Amino acid sequence: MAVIDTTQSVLASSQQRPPIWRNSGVLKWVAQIVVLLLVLGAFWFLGSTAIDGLAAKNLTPSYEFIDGPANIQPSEGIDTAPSSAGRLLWVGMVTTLQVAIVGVILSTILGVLVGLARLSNNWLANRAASFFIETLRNIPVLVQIFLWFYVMSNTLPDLEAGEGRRFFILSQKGVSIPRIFYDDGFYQWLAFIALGIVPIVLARRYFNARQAAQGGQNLAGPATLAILAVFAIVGWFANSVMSFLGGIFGSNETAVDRVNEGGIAGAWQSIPQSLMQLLLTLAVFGLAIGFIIRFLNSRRTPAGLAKLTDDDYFRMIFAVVAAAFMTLVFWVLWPGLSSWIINSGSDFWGWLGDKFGDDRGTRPLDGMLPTVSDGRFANYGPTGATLTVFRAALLVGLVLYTASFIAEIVRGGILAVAKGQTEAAAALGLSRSQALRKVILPQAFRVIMPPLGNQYLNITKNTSLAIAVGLSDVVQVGQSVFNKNGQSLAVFTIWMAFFLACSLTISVIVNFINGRLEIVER
Amino acid sequence: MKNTKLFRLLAVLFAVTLFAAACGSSETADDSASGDDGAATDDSGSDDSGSDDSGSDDSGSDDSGSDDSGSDDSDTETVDVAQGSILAQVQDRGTLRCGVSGAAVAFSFTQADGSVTGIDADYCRAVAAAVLGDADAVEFIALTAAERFDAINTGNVDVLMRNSTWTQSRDTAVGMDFGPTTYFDGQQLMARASDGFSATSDVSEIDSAVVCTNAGTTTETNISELADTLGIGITLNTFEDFNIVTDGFIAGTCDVITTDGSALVGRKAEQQPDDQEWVIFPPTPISKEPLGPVYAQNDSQWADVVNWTVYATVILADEYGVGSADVDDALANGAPEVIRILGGEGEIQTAMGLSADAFYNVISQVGNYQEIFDRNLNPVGLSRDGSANASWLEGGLMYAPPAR
Amino acid sequence: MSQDASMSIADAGMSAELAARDDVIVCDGVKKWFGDFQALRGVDVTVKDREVMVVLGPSGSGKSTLIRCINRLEAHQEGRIIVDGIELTNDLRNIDKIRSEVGMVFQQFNLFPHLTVLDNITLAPIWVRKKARSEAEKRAMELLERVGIPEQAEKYPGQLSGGQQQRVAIARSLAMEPKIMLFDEPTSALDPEMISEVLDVMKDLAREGMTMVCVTHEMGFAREVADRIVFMESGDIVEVGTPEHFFTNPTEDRTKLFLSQIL
Amino acid sequence: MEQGAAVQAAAPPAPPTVPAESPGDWIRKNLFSSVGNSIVTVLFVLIGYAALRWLVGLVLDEERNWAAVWTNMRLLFSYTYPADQYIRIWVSLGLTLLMVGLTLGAFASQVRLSLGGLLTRIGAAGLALLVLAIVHMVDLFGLTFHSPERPVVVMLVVGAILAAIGFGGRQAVGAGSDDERTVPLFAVVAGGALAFVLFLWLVPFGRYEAIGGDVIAEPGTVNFTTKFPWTIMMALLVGGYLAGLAARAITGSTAFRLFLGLWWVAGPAFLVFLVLRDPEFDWAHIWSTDLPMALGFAIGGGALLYFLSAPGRGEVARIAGAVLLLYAAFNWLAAFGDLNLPGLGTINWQWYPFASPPAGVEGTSMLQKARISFLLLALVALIAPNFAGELRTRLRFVGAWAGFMLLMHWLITGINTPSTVQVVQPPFLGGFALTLVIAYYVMLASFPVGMMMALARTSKMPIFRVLATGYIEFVRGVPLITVLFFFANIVNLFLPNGMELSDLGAIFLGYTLFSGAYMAENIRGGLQSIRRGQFEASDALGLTTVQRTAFIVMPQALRVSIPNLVGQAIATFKETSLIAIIGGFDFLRVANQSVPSQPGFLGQNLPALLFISVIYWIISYAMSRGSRSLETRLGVGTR
Repeated sequence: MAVIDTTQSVLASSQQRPPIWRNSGVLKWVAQIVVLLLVLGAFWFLGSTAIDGLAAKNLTPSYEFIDGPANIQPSEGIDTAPSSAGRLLWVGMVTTLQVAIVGVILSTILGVLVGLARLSNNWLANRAASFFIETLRNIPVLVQIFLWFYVMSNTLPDLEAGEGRRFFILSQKGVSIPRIFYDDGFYQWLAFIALGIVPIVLARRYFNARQAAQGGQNLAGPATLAILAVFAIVGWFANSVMSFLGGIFGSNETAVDRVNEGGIAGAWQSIPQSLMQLLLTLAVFGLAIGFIIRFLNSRRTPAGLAKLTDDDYFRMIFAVVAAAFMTLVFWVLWPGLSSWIINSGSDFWGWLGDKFGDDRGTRPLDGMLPTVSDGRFANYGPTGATLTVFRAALLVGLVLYTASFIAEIVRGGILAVAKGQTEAAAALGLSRSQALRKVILPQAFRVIMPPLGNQYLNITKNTSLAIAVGLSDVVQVGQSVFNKNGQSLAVFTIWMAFFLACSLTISVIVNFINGRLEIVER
Repeated sequence: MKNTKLFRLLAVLFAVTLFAAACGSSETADDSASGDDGAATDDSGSDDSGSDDSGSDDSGSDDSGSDDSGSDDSDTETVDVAQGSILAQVQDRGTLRCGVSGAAVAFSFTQADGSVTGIDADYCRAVAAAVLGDADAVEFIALTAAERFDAINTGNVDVLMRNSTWTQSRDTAVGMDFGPTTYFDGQQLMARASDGFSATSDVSEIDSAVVCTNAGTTTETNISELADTLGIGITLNTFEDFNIVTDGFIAGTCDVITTDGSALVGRKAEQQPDDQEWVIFPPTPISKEPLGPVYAQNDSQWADVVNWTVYATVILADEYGVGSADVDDALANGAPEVIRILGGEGEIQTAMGLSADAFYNVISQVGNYQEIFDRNLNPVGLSRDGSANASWLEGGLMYAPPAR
Repeated sequence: MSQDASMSIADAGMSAELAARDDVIVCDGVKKWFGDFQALRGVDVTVKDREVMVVLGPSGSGKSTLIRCINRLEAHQEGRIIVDGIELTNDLRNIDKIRSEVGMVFQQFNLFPHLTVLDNITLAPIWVRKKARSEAEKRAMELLERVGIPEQAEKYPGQLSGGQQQRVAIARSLAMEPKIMLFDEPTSALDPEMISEVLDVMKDLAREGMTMVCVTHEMGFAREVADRIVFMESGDIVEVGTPEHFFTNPTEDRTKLFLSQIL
Repeated sequence: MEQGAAVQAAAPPAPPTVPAESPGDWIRKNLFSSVGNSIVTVLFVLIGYAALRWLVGLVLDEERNWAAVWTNMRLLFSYTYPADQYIRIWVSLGLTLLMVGLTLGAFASQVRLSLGGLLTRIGAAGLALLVLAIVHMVDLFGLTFHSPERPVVVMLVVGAILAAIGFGGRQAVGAGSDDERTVPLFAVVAGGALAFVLFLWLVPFGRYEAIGGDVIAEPGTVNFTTKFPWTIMMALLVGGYLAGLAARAITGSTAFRLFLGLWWVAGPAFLVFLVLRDPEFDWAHIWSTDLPMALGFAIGGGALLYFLSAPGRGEVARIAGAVLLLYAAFNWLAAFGDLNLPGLGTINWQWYPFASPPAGVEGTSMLQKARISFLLLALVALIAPNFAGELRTRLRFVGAWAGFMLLMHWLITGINTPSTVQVVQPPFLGGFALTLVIAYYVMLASFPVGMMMALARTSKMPIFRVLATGYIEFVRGVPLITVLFFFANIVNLFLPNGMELSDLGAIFLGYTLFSGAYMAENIRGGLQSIRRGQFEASDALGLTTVQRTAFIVMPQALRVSIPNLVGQAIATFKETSLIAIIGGFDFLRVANQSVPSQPGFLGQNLPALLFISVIYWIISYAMSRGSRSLETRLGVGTR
């Protein structure tokens, strides 16, 4: 019985908590909270120092310069005479995105080709690809961009005045190719094509069911294409029937007019700011509560709610704190956000309504051949799509550099597919191309995708090197802006927001594709 | 028992550590107070009181690499500009920190042997010769267009000789003072004769041209304002580096380039390809670009030193023709004003806080204005004759107040 | 009342001699969740001094989780575990004490691949027990002799066979001079011809009077060495008894089903 | 056949030898095996011809003034480092080469290179030169033939000699026996060094000098200025290699490797701050302050640590560490001077004797290195119980602390002491030297940042995880150039009054924080590859978290992440070129701005850019090859 007594006494005595300095549960949180406070304190301290220092220099951070004059004119872009600094930054952002998107496409194509050549049986192709990869990836991309600029401007032929109406003109001022642009009827056309979704869904359902029942070829794919084609062709001529949407969307007028004109834009405009704030608050708290409910559900067992760990509680508290912080932002820190959402939402619908206006409805798309101006200076006319030498140097530098990495990724991905897979495919009687399409590439793609996403991120970030060749991307125009007005901190936050948004978008896309490719396994 | 003894020993040692830290600091403070070391400015941190760590020039930050990330803050330093005149700081330090461009032809550029030459570099040397008696006691701090004025405000450089234009806003709002102009420049444009340009062409003829210039300067604003006024459309490309501008012009990527006339003349003299005929226009520059020294505001003692260094070279060049070769002779039997300037009497210079022979050193080690001009600007094809940089005696603008 | 009831289940199948010994491990209503999965549903069990207890059960029944909770590799969420008179709580001192008193052998050996066999064994004595290196190495060599592979001391784990690796793992645990040894399916990852060399070491240990809790599928070992056998299913203890009782005359249907499948 | 030297360890069995085949067979098999293959071959011949012709034309164009590069070698590599102090650069380079030799000798002594492969490579290089020269002379599309200019003739001759040596030697050695005929790495290193020295002694270079814009060439003078130093350098390299072999045999590898490791971490700091900068030490100050303080921290702190690292003092150490940490934090707070709390008034630190005095007031203030030392002491005291043990263990721990303190104090003193080397244009290093120094220190400093962040991100503690994830993802989402802009232009606004980061300091800090995030991701990959069993076994043995991390987890994780870390190092090296954009005189900026601004070489950007590309390429390529062979040796890729 004595034994039982000791156990009992331990059971009784252990009810008291261990002292704080050796309670792992407490210490863990003390350490975390201390570090959190230090980090927040450091941010607060540095931030207040910066704001004080800037105020002393009459440079209190503000975003008012966005509506101020641009002061500078971008060398190229969607608008070379922007009306405000905000517009100027927007032009820079569009240029960045253009370069990034074109760079991603071109470097993927080139990289895949080089990667395949690297795997080729042909000695020469193999060596050439290897040379390409090893040379380009070991030289800094900035040096390459400079090199390409000097090389291009030193070797390309002069542009002759009066040359016109060719499909392709290459000169030291860049390259010009035919331009295809959307015309007035474009949006109606898109809306018309969107109508086709209904028959497409029906057709797909029908053909899928038929194949499930009777077997044989699944015609869902061809049928989708055919229906799309029909709607596109009919819509090309009949797109103006969609212009009634203009009245629904509203008009692109001033705020007061919009409310009077009605439509979605008007309705949007008449939302009071406090209502928008309330809606946003409800939305974030809804999200937080939804998260907590879903989380708790995932912890619910037939035997009742599972015991939650510290980490579990942290997640829930974090959700509520985040929602509370956002509420603070909506109501106190940045009340203008709500009116900005109202205005830009209204702007968007108004803009859309304008695109569907009654007087529109001509050809959706149009094209023009490049021309060269006849004046004193030989310059490309506005008709063609022109790639200036500056942009070309950046693009070529980025594409070649990135392609050399992509080639290695592609090669590695294909080599990573085990040899057994090829053999198994052959043993099943698949042809070489079938094996490649149905067995090797899907698996290789799975290996390739994550590092490829990283390269896309890199190319987007490296567009910022445009500053080296004077191309007006968001970093270059941003730098000009803060050189003029001293609002470096504000411009910096705009850069950060823009690039983080780009990065986030790319990772979302890559993760989505990755999720689709994921092999189901335990 | 043995253990407790050990603890006591430890306690004593620990106390010693604390004292060492404390004592060290007070001695440091004494050092700087005694003034042989001028702890006021950043580079003088020979006393390693961490709060005035290394200067900006000696990559003082790299210590973080040697220990760990925790000590990143050791890169910090104090800049205490408020203490005394820059003149005293420069004399304490023994070197002049002079902001230059480092890549401006004829103004300041780095030679293959590591030396810096150009008219701006020579004026840095002149100030050093006046203040320190040694024209070579200069540290040239190369600055980009964007960072140059901050360097003045933070005291990173004592004087800025970086072909900087004297403008109202810079003089007032940005918080600097400008010295006498050492070179009267003006923005001009350069185009090709094959495009139908001549030296007398008008700016309005560049309609629809691709115009290239360098970023972060007044030239960028000038040309776009002018284009607006004239109602012509141009495409404006701006670059950090003027080499790209010139290269684009040679290749034809740029139809017209624009910057200060002096730079255009220099580039034209050196880089014009055989088959292109470059012309600089319009005859009257589109802007006034008086270039000269820049220094921090509200330090009149330092301002006097820099200004009179410039005036001394101007007076002796244009009015008396005394150069580095005949300076000794002039000191012995020159005009009274020359002797005064060269320190024959002495009070004028010592009243400024300089040694009596300050300007003698300038002339003998660097030369007079004519010599500086000939040495740096003649080789790139620029001449004083008939320009604003000629002496007032010959109808130019180079004029110095009397020295008496 | 409930306390009494639980004690009766926990102490079932004990001989009078065994019941008279000290409690070394007491589990009282231990519950454990992994997310929404409940691995232990209130386990009550007591292990006595110098007792060898074998835990049986189908996979996923919570056997491993139970002994990992005893070593606090997993923190239990409800109920209490008392090891050698010390309760397992957040108290760092208690956790340290228990870990250095309880040795554990894993199914996958978990030797440190970047250290030699000798370093594997001496690491914890030096850094946890604060022993001198020379002393620790001497002890390590003795242990290697005992498990029969002194000649492998300078090799890396990757150069040894599975059975040798598991014996090193046992030596590594013994180097801490534990009062209790936990075995988590020590032979499951081994080739059949290597199982006996590990079991022999374990039997020696049992004979020397080590308190042991073994999760294993080796029925022969269980029958020969165990003082008591615990049968678990779905996070509950279904049946506790002596080997004779368990193998010859199990009371619960689920135990019978399990035995019929495995034997 | 890979380019460059094929490093082949002697240990793994070589593939069976392939019987020799005739060139015709080879061509048929590798170039024209099928119709498609033939088309590809023809296509690549045409593309290759056009590309090579264009490339050679670019280099040999008469508009390229290559004197811009040769004349500015000094500027490119060391910027304005004074010529009369050049012995310091030679000493640094010599020491570095010596250590390279030692390291090669100690770590790669087993490596043998295939003789046949080596000769084939030499021959191929010669052949490539010949092909380039011919491609330049023959215009296939216009069907014309250029008579060769002087450089082309040189190319032809050198190419022919190399091809003769390579292929002739290959024939002499005999085909198909590559795996038996190997040469030790030593022979290759020594041979290369010898060839280089012979080249310097036999080929007369001209010394170029730009004076007042005119380029003056004096034939035959470069030899006299550089052939002696370079001969010594090469002798040091080879001698170091031999010494490395010997030392490895005598001392046993562990101690020697520790020495080498310490050198590669701390040595460059010695070279840069003590040899190249040559601080003008104020000895009175050092005797009165610096040395006592360093000793005080080393001995006093060491004694404290000795006390705390006794077994069973875990809780004492935790409390002592916390108190010290508070004190260190307080010191930092007091260092910033008066603290303005909006709405709460001002906190005045003046009652504290070591607070920074307000601007313009004389007073005492704690030395920065004392503040750093207190902080470090606090952190080390917190982890001291993890390294407790018997006497020798404790002494080793205390010894490491004392050594580290002395080293740190000495370095900080050295760094903060002004240089005796007067440079015309600060910073005292520029060009390639600056690129190397920045890259090296960023790699070194971002390592602990990355390690901490990786540990925090994989930690079970949610706040650490959130903070680390936020930091890593934020940094990885933005371009380096914007981070550098921030640190070069804006960061000083964030620092309290009286503190300022120097330009290079700011660049270094920003780049380190940037690189640290990528480093963290690489290390995290290694951490995640460690199986759970390793953690459980460590826990079951009673190791603490710190011990587990230091002894079990990190060694394995780092080994796995070596290839990625080297990749990161290469990226760091290449991306230092971005410093040129924000105004640092690194390799790129000197080549792209300083050189083409000299009157004699106005606009000669291309030669300088091509030249630095080659240098960048050599370094990056060598690093990636080295990493690949390391990978093979560690067996990372072959699991």
